[in-house]
Amino acid sequence: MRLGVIVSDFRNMDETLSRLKADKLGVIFVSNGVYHTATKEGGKKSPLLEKSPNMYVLTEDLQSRGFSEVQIDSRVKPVTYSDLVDVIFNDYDKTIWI
Amino acid sequence: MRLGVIVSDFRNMDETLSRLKADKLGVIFVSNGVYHTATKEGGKKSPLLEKSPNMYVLTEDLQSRGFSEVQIDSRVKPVTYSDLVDVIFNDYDKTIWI
Amino acid sequence: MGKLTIGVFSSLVGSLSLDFAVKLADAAIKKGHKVDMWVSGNATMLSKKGQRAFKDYSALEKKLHEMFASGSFQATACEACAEARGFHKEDTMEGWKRHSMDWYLASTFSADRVLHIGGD
Amino acid sequence: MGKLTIGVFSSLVGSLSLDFAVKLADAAIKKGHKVDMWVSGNATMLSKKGQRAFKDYSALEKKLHEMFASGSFQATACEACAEARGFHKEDTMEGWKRHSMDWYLASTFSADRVLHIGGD
Amino acid sequence: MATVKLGFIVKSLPYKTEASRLALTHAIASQTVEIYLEDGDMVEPVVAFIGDGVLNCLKNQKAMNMYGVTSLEQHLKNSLLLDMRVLICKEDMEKLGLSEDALIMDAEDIGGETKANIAPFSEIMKEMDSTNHLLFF
Amino acid sequence: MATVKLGFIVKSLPYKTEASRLALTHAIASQTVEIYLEDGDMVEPVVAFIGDGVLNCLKNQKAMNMYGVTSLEQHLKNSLLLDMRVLICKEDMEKLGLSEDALIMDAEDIGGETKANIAPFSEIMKEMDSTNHLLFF
Repeated sequence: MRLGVIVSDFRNMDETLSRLKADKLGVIFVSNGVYHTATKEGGKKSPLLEKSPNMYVLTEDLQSRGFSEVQIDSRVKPVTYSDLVDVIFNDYDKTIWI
Repeated sequence: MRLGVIVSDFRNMDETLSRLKADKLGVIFVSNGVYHTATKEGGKKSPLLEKSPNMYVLTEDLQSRGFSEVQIDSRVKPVTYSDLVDVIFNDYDKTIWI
Repeated sequence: MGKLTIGVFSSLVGSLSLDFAVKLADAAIKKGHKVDMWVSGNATMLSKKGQRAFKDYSALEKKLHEMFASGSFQATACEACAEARGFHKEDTMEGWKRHSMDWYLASTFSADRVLHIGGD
Repeated sequence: MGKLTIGVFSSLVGSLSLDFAVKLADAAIKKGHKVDMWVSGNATMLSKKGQRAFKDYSALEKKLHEMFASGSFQATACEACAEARGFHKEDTMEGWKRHSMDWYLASTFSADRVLHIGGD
Repeated sequence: MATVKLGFIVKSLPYKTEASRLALTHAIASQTVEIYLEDGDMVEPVVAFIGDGVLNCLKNQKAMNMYGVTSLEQHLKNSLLLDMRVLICKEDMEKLGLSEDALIMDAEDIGGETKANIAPFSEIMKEMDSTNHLLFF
Repeated sequence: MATVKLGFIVKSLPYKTEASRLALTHAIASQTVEIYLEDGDMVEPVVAFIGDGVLNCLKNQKAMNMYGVTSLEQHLKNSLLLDMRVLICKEDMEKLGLSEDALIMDAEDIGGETKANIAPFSEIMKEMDSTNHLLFF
């Protein structure tokens, strides 16, 4: 299974995400999930950034919250809504929202 | 200040509650906050039960979720909605919902 | 006897936070207190008339009518919050008033206790 | 080109989760996909007609009309969830259908992708 | 003639939001979905409770007596009565100190024959793998 | 002649829910509350951002461009324009790695003269103590 996981919040996401196993796992940060890509807590980056080599962040949600693409972790790929449609249809078999 | 804190959920309550300082601090567990009084996690009782000597749990919410008064931590006093009105008016100057 | 102002903000129909607010208000009235209730944000749904009773939802309308009849209860919905959701004056349940947000602040001025129920 | 079914559940007017669903659906339609949208629980508020535009809320009605006009978009609200909130047939925004919950499951049957937006 | 399998994965606590209730009512709606489909086609739900979601399965929920709303207990029994496949995560039960005795494992009192299954997360993950679509609540 | 002081304490993140927006719009409504009160009586709001709530105060929020909704940045500037007392928790800023430069500290661009205050939690707690009523968002 190729599984895309949309992470929609800042807190309490790790427990669910960490347990999911897939042949290909993608993590898509949207809504308040975008804070994982652009903030550090106690000087450390979010542990969620270690969960997958395939990470995306929705630029509209990033910019709404005061961040620009230069501030995000370099492993995370900025995507628009239009890109996200392709990610959902082409790169993963199933996509879940947590 | 005598401060009553209504704890309305199971997760992410500790950070706010732990910082609050008051001459008299009360903790009132309602809604999904009642799980703090009646479940253990990894064999341990909720750390919130250590925050105050004045703790209450709303019996209606406890029973809705499948618990009875005999299952709760002995330091926590079961209260009805009617009791809670008295707690708010008589025992605390301010009451907050977190 | 005192006055309790309860503000319910983003709490939802289908959660039990609105039920909490209504039951607490009712218990306070029965003890002789006066209660003002303010609903704002998504909680303005509570003031919508014509809610059909289903077993998956608590039916709060009948209880609210009893509380209005007590003479010790006022309830007001945020007008802009309601309009934004398509609830107009004619959609408002009997007994409810609609005002701008300053009504809530004015109610706290003379309240002995305020319980603000925020959250989702 | 494929079919995407989006279910939006407890998301709220005033949050941006409904906006997410509508913007994603719009982007999919513009790429030539078909989109079915199902709103249930508190998300049925999206189907309420007469929502007034305020700057504190995104106005989604105009965008929805464009999407309906594309011929590639269907949107259906959970009938019982709407009735429980006092939204009746005559309160429904133009273009929306109302059905029981089996409509959502039927839509997933022929969908290439399903995105279920749960949460609060 | 095809069957589409949907995974309803419940990780939310009951009552504070409608999420877990809507998971079960929608899963139950699979019973009437044929009216929209061709003969022989069907939608098959499987329900799994994980994380804090296992607390939806506690016995003796008095939500009807206290608040006049159907309990999650009743919804879960209705699901079992319809022979739905229901999984409850073993590790999460253990983490929260819940024994099988404390949980709704069957709907015998209303005439149901199907039992809920306590399963390790790895088995739930396999079940998720086998679905056509996944819905997290 | 009396003043009732209300503490609006914001611990929620912006946008996912309306909580922080409603905190500021209600605090701003203190400007018109006199129509309900006797001459000389007033309601005085103080706003404090704590925990994740400090992220409401980030500059350059493009919510209007992206979603057509007023940003929390704009609401916060409007609050400062009205000379409202605004506190931002120092420890939480530091924890999240936010510098003063990254935050909305004034509303000079729209003619405001009042600045936001970065304050340790102990000072915010004292402020809470001094209020008549506390509202957590």
